[in-house]
Amino acid sequence: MATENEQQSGIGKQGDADIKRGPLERWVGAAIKNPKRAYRAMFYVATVFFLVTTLFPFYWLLVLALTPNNLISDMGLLPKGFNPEVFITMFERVPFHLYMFNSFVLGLSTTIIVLLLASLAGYVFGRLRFPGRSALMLGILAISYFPPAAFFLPLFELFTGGTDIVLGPVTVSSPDLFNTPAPMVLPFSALFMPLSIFILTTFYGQIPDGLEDAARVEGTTRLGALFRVIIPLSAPGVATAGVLTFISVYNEFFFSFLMNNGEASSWAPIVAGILKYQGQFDTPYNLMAAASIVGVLPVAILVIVAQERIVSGLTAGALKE
Amino acid sequence: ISSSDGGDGGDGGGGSDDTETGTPISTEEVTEDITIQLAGDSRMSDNIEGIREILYDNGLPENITLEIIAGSQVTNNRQNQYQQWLGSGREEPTLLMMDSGWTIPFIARNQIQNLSQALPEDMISTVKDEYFQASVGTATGDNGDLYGIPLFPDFPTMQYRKDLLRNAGYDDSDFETWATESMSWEEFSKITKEAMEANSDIQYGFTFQASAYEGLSCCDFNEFMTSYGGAYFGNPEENLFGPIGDRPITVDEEPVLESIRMVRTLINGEDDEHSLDGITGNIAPEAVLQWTEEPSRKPFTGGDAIMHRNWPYSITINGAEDVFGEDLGVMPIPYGVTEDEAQYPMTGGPVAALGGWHLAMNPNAPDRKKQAAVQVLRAFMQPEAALANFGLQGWIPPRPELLDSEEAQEVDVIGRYLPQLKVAGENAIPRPVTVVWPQQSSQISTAVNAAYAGEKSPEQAMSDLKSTLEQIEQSQ
Amino acid sequence: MATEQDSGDTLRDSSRSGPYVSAVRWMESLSETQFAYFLLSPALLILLVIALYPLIQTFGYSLYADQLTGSSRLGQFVGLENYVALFTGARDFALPSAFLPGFSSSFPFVTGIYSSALMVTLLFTAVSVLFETLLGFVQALVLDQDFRGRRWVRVAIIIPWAVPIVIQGMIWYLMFQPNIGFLVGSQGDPAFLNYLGLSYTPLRNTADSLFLIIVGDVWKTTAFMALLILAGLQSIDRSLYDVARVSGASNWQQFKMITFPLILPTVLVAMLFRTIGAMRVYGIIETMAGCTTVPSLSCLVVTTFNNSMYATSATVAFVTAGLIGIVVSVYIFKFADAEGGF
Amino acid sequence: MGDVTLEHVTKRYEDVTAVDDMNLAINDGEFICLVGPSGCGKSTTMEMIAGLTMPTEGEVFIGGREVTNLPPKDRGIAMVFQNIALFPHMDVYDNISFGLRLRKYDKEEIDRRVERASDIVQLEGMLDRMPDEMSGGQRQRVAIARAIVRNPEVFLMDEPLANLDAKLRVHMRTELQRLHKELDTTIIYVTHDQAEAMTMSDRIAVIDSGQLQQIDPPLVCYNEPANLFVAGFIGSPSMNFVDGEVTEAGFHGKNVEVDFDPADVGVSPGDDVTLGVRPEDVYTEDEQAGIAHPTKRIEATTDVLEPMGDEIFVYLLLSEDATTSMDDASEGMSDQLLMSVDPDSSITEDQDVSVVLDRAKLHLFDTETGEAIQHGIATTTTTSTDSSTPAESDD
Amino acid sequence: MGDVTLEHVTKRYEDVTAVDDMNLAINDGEFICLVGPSGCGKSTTMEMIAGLTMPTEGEVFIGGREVTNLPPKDRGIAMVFQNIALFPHMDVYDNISFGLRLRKYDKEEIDRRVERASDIVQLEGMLDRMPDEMSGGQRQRVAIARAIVRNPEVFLMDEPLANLDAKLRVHMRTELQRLHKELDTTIIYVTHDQAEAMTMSDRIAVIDSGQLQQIDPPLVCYNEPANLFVAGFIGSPSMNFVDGEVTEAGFHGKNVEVDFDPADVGVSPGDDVTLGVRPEDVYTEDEQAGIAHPTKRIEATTDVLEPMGDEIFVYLLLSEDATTSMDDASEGMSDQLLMSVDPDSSITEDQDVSVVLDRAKLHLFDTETGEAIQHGIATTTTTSTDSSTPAESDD
Ligand SMILES: Nc1ncnc2c1ncn2[C@@H]1O[C@H](COP(=O)(O)OP(=O)(O)OP(=O)(O)O)[C@@H](O)[C@H]1O
Ligand SMILES: Nc1ncnc2c1ncn2[C@@H]1O[C@H](COP(=O)(O)OP(=O)(O)OP(=O)(O)O)[C@@H](O)[C@H]1O
Ligand SMILES: [Mg+2]
Ligand SMILES: [Mg+2]
Repeated sequence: MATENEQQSGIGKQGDADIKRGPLERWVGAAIKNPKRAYRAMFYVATVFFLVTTLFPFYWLLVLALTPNNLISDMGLLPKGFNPEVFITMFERVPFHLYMFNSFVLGLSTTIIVLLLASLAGYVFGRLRFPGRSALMLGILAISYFPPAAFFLPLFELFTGGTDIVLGPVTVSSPDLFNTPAPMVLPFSALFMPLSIFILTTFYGQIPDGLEDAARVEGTTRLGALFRVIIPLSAPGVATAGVLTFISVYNEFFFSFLMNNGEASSWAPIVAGILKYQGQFDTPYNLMAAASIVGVLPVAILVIVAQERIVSGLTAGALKE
Repeated sequence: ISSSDGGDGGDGGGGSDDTETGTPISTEEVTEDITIQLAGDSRMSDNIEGIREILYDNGLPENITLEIIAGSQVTNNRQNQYQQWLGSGREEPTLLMMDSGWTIPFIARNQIQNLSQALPEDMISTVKDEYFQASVGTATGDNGDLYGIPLFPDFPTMQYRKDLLRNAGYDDSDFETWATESMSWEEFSKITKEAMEANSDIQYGFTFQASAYEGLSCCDFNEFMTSYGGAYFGNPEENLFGPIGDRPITVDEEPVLESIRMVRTLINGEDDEHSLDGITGNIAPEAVLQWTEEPSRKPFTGGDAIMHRNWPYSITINGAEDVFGEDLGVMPIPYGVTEDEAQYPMTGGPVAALGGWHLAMNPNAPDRKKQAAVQVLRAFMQPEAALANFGLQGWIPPRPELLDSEEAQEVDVIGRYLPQLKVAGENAIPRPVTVVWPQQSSQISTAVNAAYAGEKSPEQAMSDLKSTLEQIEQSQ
Repeated sequence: MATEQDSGDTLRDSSRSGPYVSAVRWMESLSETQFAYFLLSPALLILLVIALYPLIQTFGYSLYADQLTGSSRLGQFVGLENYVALFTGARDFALPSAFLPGFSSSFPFVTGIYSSALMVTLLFTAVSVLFETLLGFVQALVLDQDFRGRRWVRVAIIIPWAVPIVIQGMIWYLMFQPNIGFLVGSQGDPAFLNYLGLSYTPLRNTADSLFLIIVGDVWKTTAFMALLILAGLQSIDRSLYDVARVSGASNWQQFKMITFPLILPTVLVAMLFRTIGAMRVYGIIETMAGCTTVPSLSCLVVTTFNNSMYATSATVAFVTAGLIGIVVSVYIFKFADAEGGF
Repeated sequence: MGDVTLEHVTKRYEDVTAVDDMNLAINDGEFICLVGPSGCGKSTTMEMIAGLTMPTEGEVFIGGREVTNLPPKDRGIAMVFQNIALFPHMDVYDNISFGLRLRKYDKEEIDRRVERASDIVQLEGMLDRMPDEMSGGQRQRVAIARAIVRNPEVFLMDEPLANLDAKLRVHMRTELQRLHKELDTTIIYVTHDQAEAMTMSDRIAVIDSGQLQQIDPPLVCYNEPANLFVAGFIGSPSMNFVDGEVTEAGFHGKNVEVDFDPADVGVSPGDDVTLGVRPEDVYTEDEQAGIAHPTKRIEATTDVLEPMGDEIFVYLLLSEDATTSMDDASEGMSDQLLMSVDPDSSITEDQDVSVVLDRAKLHLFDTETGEAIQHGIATTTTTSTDSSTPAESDD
Repeated sequence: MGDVTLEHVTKRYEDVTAVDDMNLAINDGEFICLVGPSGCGKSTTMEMIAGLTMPTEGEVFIGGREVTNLPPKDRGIAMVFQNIALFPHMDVYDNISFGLRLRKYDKEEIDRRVERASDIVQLEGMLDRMPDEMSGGQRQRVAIARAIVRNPEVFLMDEPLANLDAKLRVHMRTELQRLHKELDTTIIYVTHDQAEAMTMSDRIAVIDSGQLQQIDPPLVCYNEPANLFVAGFIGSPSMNFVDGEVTEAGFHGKNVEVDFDPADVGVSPGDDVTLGVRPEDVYTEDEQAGIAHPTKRIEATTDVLEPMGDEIFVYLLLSEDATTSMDDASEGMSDQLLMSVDPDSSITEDQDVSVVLDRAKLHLFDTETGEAIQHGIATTTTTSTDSSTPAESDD
């Protein structure tokens, strides 16, 4: 075909239409012309920039933690004084490890529930076509339009035994779950689920049909294919949904503040623990800062673990198509 | 309990189905072992052993164990928490530590026990007769009944650096005078200015709190205003706690405006468009406009300020040996006009905004627990217990007479400043707490902060505020 | 191969019985629609009880008057009066005060304070979502590279998202607190940012506060974007890049023609939820500058809720949700395009 | 058992009819090849048998049971997918053993079978590779192993050997045939390789545009194609077609004439017919000796020569004005003829040659309908002696 | 220009050496087929030429320029990928026009070219389909169109026709050849189809285990394979091999003897050699007439017959105790011989036959090294008359 001369083709003649490019393209284009080095340099600049901007507030937090509370004023970039005992004091003042444990359990159980239910829903929305799909998705999305306060009162009634449930002839009042994990985990599950459903819908929808077909021919049910093939292949999406959910729960403070009495033994979460340091007027910023640093560690660990999944682009080599 | 079934479309109406909060409680001793939960704060829970000891020493039967739930110290969070607990009729906790600044809305909702009817007469009369009156007022309902036992009051004072003032030529005799005889704002500002000039390395003259928050409307502004003879709702003796919608709104009166001009002068200097004559300017930093207690205290504790208005907790901090020790001076808040010159009773003079906490009882608690709770309350009320708590936790004893006691003077640091506190306590002005106060408070603090910052003229700000407050009053 | 008879793998297989097997068989026999609804049922059930039921109740609340005294939370039935009051400005006194009074009349259906809250919220949303998306995109692209130590860089970039809002508020609050943080000075001793126009009391100044709040939110929430976009990037079949490269695509062209379209659905989901989240912003405002300085829509909901004005709170919540719905519909149309049938 | 029947099966996508009223009866234990041009609906047919695609109309039976709505796992099938579809997150061992693990076979049994299967596909020692670390052919072999490791009633194989080299393909062919014999399963097999279809299958099903054209044993399809389509499709290179007309004397095309009595073959003068002859049935004069019933000589010029090693394809131009267009040679163009000659032949390009056709191997089709009319046109003077009996198989 | 040179190119993955010290010089405008068993490194070689994989060692030159570290886009290549790899989010038109749009061709030019290319691959009317709405073969054709729509210096095509039916494949073959001629580009082409390799390429490069075995014109590879591997690999079915020993009299295998003077062919008595003969060079006695220099008769029994339509493959058992194992026939087993006969042949299964081999078509290999020793063993009495000149091509 096409015997005519193709001027632009061939080695080194790629200088096509530089004129029409926008600044960003030109910038990228320039970086490409000066091979790899410009590109690498750009990359390192970006990396360092992000590292500095994201980590600086943590450094500030560390500065605050190490400075004795009385000296926290007119702060510079270095701690005034050096008071590492604060990391011990913080556990003496408040059983912070218990609060961390509570948050961890709440986060984990919510994440499991959400991932499970949202996986089923994501599979349905991402891979099946059925009447009512769009309406349901919009409905689920709409739930997240509401501020948490809009859910609170009825749920509080429901979870503290204040709602009458009519079961045919008998009417029972709802169980009193105050100070248990349930009145937190359930609302979290419901309120954070829409995000996960949407994430998983997108990811599950992108897995080629061929792989699900192969699994089904090999003898799985549709659900089996979901769990054995689609979910593992969507690992980045699933891990991301999980991390996002977990972190949201870990830090949630509306329901988790009001659905228990704030004691570590009543499943109060980490934020309640941090606020415990605060006195009526005095605020030991150093303790709070130390607690925050400690409190963030489990999430850091979780991210380290989960990222192995997040960065496992796995579809290579699957299909010839 | 059916306190909130409006959503079912039913009996949302006028509050006729109020919970019975007034049944008398048996004062017999409970015989079995019983644990009473008290919703307190983390400071209390840190000191729980000591508190128990105090209570047992003061007649609490050993079979009653007190347990503390350490609620959040972010006070309006705690209020919200209590609203949910009491609003949904939970039985626990039995006793609740309530801010004097928001006990009244709970009374209005019939959510706490009417102690006048439930407690023995002797306890009630002790409170009514012997406690700081301002405190008692904030625990009293429309009907004059008592709903909470003041646990401790809180009064701000003016702290200062004796060492710095000495540099400006003042001496111990002056300090002694100031301790009980308040000075005027004119004098205060002049002295501060002098001290600033005498100590040029000191950054700030006077630090206080003027961020747009509850602390401004309840306290700082309230103090400034009242010290100039102004009031929110006319005569405080009559109108402080109501009747809502049926009282004058007087925030646009001249004394109030003067107090604002005074603050603007302190911050911006005498050539501010709305300065107040006689006040020496430029002694407070603009930063006060975004300071609450702690940020304002930091520079003072850090040695960067001469004068500082704050609550007693900071006296303990600043008077510590490793901070200023004996160099910390304390005096009552300065006045704008004297009591005699003031238009309304309770205004003028060295007023101090009233803070502090009450103990209230959960009406839904089972009778046994209520009985035991009465014992706890009784133990807390003992003068010995109050003094012991003063030592243990820094709770200022709720009865003025106790501030004269020897035991009180022995308390570390703050024991040195009891006369000043007593003056403050006797001149305390409560905030006008009603059910609409939370709404009014945020409008007040915004308006005042804007006026202080010079975004609006004092007249404009206050007349706008007046109409907003009017609407809020009328909405009920 | 394998001549031995194995019964596990034949048609007879389906004649085995047992509750599990028959449950599986029942499930597989459902039509696609039935199967879809069957799988959705647990999620829908929990959403029904934990989300829909309270919303219906709360909507009920919004039809009553506020009641501040007496043990009942609500006053008498007033129908839609609360909504009318809200839109006509008749409820302004009950809400945190206005931001920029000049905007009062710029929205056709909302007046007064509500319009200023709407303004604040929209401004916050537009700016923060824009920056979070852009920065998140770049961060994701950086993290998508293979380089030594990237797992640590990744943690570093994601970790702001893990900071509780209370703490984030504290961090920024202290940084911008005169005499504590170093980012704001005083007249006598201006700090770097003051030269750039930051006031000496930025957290009481609505414009400065909004700016700082946006910066804070971008700092924290960019990670959310980055994480999702990174996941999207990771799911792209790498062989497509080989094809593109051989076809002569420059890096920019690969991005434009392969990467971008393929992660567009993910980006849209991320932006969608970020927009919703931003429209509901509350915590960071409350902890940094306070709702009185920067009243957002959610601020109004929470403030009125905390003031026991449950009916007003419910009303504001529903109006807010409605407004979010309107804003978000933009995405829904986009999403429908990108996904091929939403 | 493993017999598979499609009854009036149709599959329509929005505007495309992929499979059109297909009726197909495959016996238990049979080895059937589906062949047909790209896009004719072979894969779709397989998917419907597997239960992966629901027919728009019609019913599918396996082992006598209606399975139209049965899920794939209950159909007793194993499938090699055209697009291979390995599970990218599993190594080779896990990919192959997937179906066995699902069925909870014990470890040793799985090991044994996987080893056996990987032996057959010559992937020993690669069991712990991930799919993206393998070559295309290796992946395809994993896919085959994954299917043959199980013992289903029916094997569906969609171009399973497409990416394998000739030698391996021959090896796999024998292995599959052995497997077929040993397990006695039904195998439905899609291939584009004529050799595969010819050697392996019991019957070949030729599909065009979603419609079944012919289903018959390989040699029947080759020697007695039911219509023009099958004739042109089976055999590589393709059959030569010459359009023409029936005259009283027999066939009259532009450059080719064949004498016969129209009555003998059931046509009448004036009918438009197409004559078909395979390249190997075109002979040069020198070779003429080998055939019993040659046609008249046809004068031609050689055009392009394609030496294949074991034979040479010679493109003949029949008339002066013919153009070189190898491509259209098989489309009933009367100007060209493809001939296969021995590699030793001394034939060169642009050489004038006379060729004859083997009458016994001529095919006559109705030009309009494409239906076959006659296979093998014996001379009127000679009795039919060809090895294949002429037959009207217009299935 | 488009000449491609690999110098000592090696590619190692962790424990696998995919390409091993490859030296390859491809001239500008040449059409080279890479052939070799599955996994021998063909795709890897292509990827290194394309710049998608970096060689572990060695250098790549295109047009005389070192391009080892040049990105693919600057190499002036177009490629058809073995795994097809269509862009799933683009319709056919967008997929095909991808490279043109990158270069900002104007709309009409793009339209024209896309139409042209889609015509060639016979996808007219499908331009607005999405990849997942197409059959395997259609997708592959899109991939081809995507490459040929551009005019690069070098085309790399990795099994581009694997999923196409025979007829379409023939068509594509001609089209690609035409393209090659018209554009005068270099084409490097991987295929498993012998016919493709034979007909299309200027030279065939035979690769085994990452090492280049022979690169020569197709007929040279066919007739004068450099070694046992090439001999066995090229040609389908494969060449017959008979292991044996050189005696004074010539070749002595278990069932086969060939007389020659060892000195003539450069071997000495006692050497282990392997005799190779292609199936088409095995003749029955009846056919013996056709060849000039037959060997001695070999007695055999026919075993399996594989009719292919245009020929029949006959598996011969040479000794009594031989077992039927078609599979191993080509691996130097002296007990079997594969023969191809005319489809008209009357040969049947289990029939005793005598066969002869064409001496001119015999190949002699060193059993140990596999290197070819001699192609065509003329009798000592006769002067060499074979069409192919014996040559030692041990490249
Ligand atoms: N990423 C990898 N890691 C390890 N080994 C690899 C990788 N990619 C390819 N190989 C190995 O390199 C060898 C050559 O692979 P290549 O794809 O070049 O083979 P090929 O000749 O194209 O085979 P086929 O005809 O099967 O496509 C194979 O043995 C393969 O297993
Ligand atoms: N999802 C779909 N939407 C629309 N048309 C489709 C879809 N899937 C397949 N087709 C069309 O259906 C026809 C049959 O496809 P099928 O895959 O069965 O062909 P095939 O015979 O397997 O071809 P090949 O030999 O190329 O693999 C093709 O024309 C194809 O374009
Ligand atoms: Mg197919
Ligand atoms: Mg390959």
